[in-house]
Amino acid sequence: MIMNYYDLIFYLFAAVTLLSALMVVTNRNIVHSAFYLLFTFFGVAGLYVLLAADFIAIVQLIVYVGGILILLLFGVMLTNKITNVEIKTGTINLVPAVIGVGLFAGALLAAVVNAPWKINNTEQAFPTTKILGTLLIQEYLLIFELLGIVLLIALIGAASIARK
Amino acid sequence: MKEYFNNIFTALFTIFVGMKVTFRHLFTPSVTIQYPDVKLPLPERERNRLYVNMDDCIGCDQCARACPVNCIEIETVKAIPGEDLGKTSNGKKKALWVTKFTIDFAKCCYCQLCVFPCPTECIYMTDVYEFSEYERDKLIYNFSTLTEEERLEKIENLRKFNEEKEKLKTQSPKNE
Amino acid sequence: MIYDIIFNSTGSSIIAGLIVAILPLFVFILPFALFAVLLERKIAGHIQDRLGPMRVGYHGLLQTVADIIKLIQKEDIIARSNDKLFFNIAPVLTFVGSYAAFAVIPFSSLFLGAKIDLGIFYIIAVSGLVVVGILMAGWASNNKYSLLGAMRSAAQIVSYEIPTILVVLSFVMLTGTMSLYDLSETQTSYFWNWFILGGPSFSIQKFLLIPFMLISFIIIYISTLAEVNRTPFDIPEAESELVSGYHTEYSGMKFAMFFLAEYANMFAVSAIIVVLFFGGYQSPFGYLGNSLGISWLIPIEQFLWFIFKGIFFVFVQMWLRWTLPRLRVDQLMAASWKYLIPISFFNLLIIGIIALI
Amino acid sequence: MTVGLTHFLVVSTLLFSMGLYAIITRKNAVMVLMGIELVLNSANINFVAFSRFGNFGYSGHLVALFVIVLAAAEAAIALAIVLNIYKNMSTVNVDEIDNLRE
Amino acid sequence: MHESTLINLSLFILFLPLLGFIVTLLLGKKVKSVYIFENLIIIISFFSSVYLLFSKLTNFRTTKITSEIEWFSFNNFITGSKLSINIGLMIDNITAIMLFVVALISMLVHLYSIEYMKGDERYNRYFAYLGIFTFSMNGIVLTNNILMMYIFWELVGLSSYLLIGFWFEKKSAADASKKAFIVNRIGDIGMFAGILILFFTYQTFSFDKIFGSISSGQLPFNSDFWLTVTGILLFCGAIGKSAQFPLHVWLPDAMEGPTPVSALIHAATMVAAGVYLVVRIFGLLTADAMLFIGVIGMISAFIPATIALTQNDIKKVLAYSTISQLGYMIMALGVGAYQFAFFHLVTHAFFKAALFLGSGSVIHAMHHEQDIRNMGGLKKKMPLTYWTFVISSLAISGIPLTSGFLSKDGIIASSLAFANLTGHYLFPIFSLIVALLTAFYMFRLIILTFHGEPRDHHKFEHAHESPFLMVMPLVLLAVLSIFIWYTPNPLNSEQGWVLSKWIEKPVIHTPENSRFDFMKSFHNENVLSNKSYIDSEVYKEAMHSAHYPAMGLSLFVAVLGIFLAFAVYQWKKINADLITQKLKPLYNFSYNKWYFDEIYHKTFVALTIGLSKVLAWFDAKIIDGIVNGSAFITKHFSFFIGNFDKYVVDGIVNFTAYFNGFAGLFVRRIQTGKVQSYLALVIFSIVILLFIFK
Repeated sequence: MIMNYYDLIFYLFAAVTLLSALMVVTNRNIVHSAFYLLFTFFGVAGLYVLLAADFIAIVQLIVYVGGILILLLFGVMLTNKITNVEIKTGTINLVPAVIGVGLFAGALLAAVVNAPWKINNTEQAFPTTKILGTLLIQEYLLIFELLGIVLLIALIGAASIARK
Repeated sequence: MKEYFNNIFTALFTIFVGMKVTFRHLFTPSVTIQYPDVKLPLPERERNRLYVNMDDCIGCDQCARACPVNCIEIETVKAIPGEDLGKTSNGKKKALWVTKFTIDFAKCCYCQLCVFPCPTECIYMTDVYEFSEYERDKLIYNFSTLTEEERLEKIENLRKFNEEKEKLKTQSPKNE
Repeated sequence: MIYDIIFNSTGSSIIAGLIVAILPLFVFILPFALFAVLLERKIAGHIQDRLGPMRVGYHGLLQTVADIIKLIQKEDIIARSNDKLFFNIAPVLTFVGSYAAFAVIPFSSLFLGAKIDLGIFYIIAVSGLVVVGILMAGWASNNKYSLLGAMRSAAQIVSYEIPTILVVLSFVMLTGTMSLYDLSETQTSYFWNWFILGGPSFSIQKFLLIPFMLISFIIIYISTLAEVNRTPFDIPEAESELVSGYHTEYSGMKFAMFFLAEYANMFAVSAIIVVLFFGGYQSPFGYLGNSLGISWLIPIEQFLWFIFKGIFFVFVQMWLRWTLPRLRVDQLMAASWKYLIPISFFNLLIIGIIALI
Repeated sequence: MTVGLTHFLVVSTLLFSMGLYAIITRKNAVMVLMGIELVLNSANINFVAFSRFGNFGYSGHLVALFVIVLAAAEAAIALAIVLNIYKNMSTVNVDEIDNLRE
Repeated sequence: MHESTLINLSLFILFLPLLGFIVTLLLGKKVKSVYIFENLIIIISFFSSVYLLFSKLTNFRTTKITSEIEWFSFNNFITGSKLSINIGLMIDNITAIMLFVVALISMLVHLYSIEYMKGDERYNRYFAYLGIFTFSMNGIVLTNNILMMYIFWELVGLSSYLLIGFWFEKKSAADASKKAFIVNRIGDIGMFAGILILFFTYQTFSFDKIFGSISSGQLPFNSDFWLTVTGILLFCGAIGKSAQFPLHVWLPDAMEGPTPVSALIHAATMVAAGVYLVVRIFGLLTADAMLFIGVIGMISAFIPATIALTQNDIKKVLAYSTISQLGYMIMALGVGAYQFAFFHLVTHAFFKAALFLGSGSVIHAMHHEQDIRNMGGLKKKMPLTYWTFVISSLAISGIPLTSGFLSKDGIIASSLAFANLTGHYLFPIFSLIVALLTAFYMFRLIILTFHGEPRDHHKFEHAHESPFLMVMPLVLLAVLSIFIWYTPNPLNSEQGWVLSKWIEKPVIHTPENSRFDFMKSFHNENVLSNKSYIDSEVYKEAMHSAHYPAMGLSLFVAVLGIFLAFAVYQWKKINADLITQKLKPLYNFSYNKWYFDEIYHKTFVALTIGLSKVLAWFDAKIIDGIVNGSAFITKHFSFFIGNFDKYVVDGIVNFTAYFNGFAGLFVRRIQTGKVQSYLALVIFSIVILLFIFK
């Protein structure tokens, strides 16, 4: 067999991710972009699963799909006068962006492909939840607590900014 | 604070009360009747489709006259002497051929006014109420027992009899 | 595990995987939806002192089959100004969201799609797809009422997810596992091991837990009820205000998909509640198979018990539907943010403390 | 050639570039936000990939987790700001909001 | 039951009162009934601590449970080493018992206060303060390191400040709270210095690690002397907190606080903290330090006992008796009777709490009359208060069948044994004198308060037995003052479970040559065993031979004291006034508390004021003169600089500005105010940089 299932699934997810991301950035309709973002997030979650990061994958789904995407959609729907399905948005800086980002992507790709990565291809323990939880309240405790505070502040801040 | 917990308590309590009520109704026998299979017994004086018992009808036309919407149409032909039409059930002698007796149920308003004048009580309400039709013409019910040929024959008979009678009349003054 | 059985018999991982993926749909969701729709109509009828459908089949048993056939035959209407692509994707997405949840629901110790470690977390994650699907449907319909319904629905689901997650979190703290299979296995054999009665350990902890478990149960039942948009939380599809909300414009098979998704969701949340509080597929009184010595009977019994418990909670959902009037939007939000969330926070705190003892 | 680290990195690089493209070119502020989300996602893929193929243990997972959490906070605040901007200027097009110029 | 469960439970007990404090303080003004929450919390914490004590003494009697986490750490980049500051909890039997005592007394005081403080305008805040007091005391008890102990130590100081000055409208209360706070700080400076020496030497705060290092021969500055100094410095904290001899002046004044607070401070929390500290650091005390501690304890036991003889305020008498009893404990620690000291701490906690709450009950009944000269005859009106008061007084006087006898007799016996072993005979003599005085003034108090005829009839008419919530703690505490809870044999406490099983035996870690002889010999026999010197033959023998004489003598002096008290005040056989007249100087000396406050005022305070006057003069004349002179020079110098600035520097600056402005005409085109354009520029720059530095 030339290609095993792992590779096949990887290419599938990569294609979903990249194609929908392309749709996100090129589509002129914002709502379409937002909906395409769903597939991007989904594809990325799939990639996480392929990288044996089940917990991160599910957190990605919960936070991005269940939270951020909805927020974005609400944002779109609240900041436009919805009279029609077509909500167009213009573009600026098209030419410099294409050139600049193209060059940048090329340089990065060259760097990524040619870099001599030291690969350690040992299998990791798969259910990662317990390990992550232990790490989170031992080595990363301070960061964990700080994040809690950051979230709280963000909550209060967002509420107060939006109410103003 | 007190109000807060009161709210919680009231909410839960009332929900459970409501659920109790609906749960009781789940087991009360339902009021629905399975109509075509089960029918409600009709009241004694219900007014539904009319029926005419032609054996008793003497063709007096009183019902047609009583009808407020003119849905009854009656045509009678006099019987010529010698023809025995028989008697009605209450002993009256019939003297007319009822050549046509139609009731248009599309018009009928089920007021029962036609029933009372009938001297022989031959027209009355039945308990039949399911007689819907796809065409309106089919709602015109014909109760006459005579076929079309017989009807024509009776009319012809009468005409002939009348002619003969006329003839006799015109002849007899000459005789006097 | 069902996957192993099929894999052993067919030898192909693809076929086994496909079968396992499709099995719940045909073995369970479709029949369940058929049954549940009928059940709903029957319950509605009986609660209102009527009979419900009686004509098609014995006591109307085939009524929903007839309905489905009608829906399949119907014309698939797409209005001119609909957003066609998303209009078509939305019902699928909604259905996928509720269908994917069935991958981890343990119907019995044998019939379980995937024994993943994060079962309940996964269900919460994929149910996010339903929200997006609903929003998509509401948007693509290009209809004021639909959009309004969709946005209400999204706001409602997002805010009621929080108490659900908090209650689930208290379980994670208590048991240290998120796997639905493990949770079911923990509450084994008899009903006093169920978490609604304090869990399997027999200690002071068990008795301390009971009132808080009861509170958890009420909270999660209310919030899941809201998450599946059932009365009294059905403002997204309020017939009398929004003409059925986000699926107003849908007809035919797509409408059927929304319908199917709704009923699948109802069972999914009931299944979560059953697994968390009522022992999952475990029988409350021990197994017939054990006493008879027939080992293959046990999974079947477990399956039946699970279905029975699940359908019981679906029944309660229906019962509530015909008991309670619909909430207003502000009442809905107040119920979540002012009542359920603080209470569930305290509950979480107390259960955590109890778990420490 | 089986799928390895490089594949994931290529995917994330492309995703990153697309996100950057969206940030630069789109007028609508919400679209800019979407671009930022894409960039964050690509960074997360990198973290997890390095965690899987490198010698970092599970730190990559955790960093990804933190990034996701921060992304949530960021999205909430940014959308609040966008809403506020919309309220004040009745537009969310980034190129029209250049009060800072003066 | 697992060890981590105990740790979790102790954390729960520790932080529960803090929760109560926060909630009660935040909601106190709005929700009138929030004090119920605070009481509930204390009751829960009491039951938790009972559970903890029970499981510790049954399941983990011989293990010491420690749990430690890294609080924060410093990386030293130069040497590459890492310094971590750890905090943690330690639960041994002493901790568990102490926790139980604190929780019990705290709970009873809470319940008692519900009635006692009824109608106070800051009712809820009072309970909040009680909560944080309990929290900080729990922290002291539970900690395993001296840093955390110091933190909670200061918290105890703070909360005592808040509670003593609770009625801050009264100037005397505000002054008393300030005095308590400042006097405590003086002791704390010593303690802090001791902590710094320890940390400098061992780079750790943990008791266990410090003891381990000392055992392995590592000493501060490599000398026994500094170890002694460290011990004495740490003991300074105890001097302040436990109101020992030079710093005891705050405690009588602290009676300005509400009476239940006095009970809490005196019985279980604040003053006990000092003794508890010495118990904790007992392992590092050298012979010299112990001698110092013993002498301080002896003096502190004696002086207040003499003062208490003449005081007329019911609470002040009890306050001085507290200092005296604490002096006993400290002295017991000084003579190496570690177990008796702790035992006395526990028993004293119960009967002293009973005494204070009883006096509170009397004060409550008499409508806040505190002068015993205006009382009398209350026996009939308040029988329960009276009998509990009598039982507690018998306990504090050391009459057999009470808990006080067990612990006090042990202390006298061990001081006698110590004297036999080392020749310091002042300790037993003074302890006997103090025992005599104690019995005398306690029964003087009882007779004047409860017996005889009422002296203030108006208040007597209105007096009544206190309500249930106030009497219940009294009865409970009086019951706990009976011997049966501690030992089956009312005459020999050493056979009881408390001493033989529960309280851990002391282990001395100091080097051989800096110990007393009787501690030395035993350790040489069993270097590796963890046995204590009190198991050594020498010490056992000395204790045995000291036991019966000590018992007889102490019983004799106690009975004598009581008899004298009855003789003077009840039967009037000896005329008190006559003696007063004859010993006028001595009486005045005692009545005015040995003039300590006056001495301090004349010496330290006057010295400080004088010094500050000198400094003020120095500041006004010399420093200001220098400042003015330099200002004159600066002024003239600055004129010169100003001109230089105006022409040379400004010229350069103006030129630069002109040049920049000119250049800016070109560059300003790039600044569009559009973020995205900037970003595009950034990308371009990065790409260029990438190609340059590839």
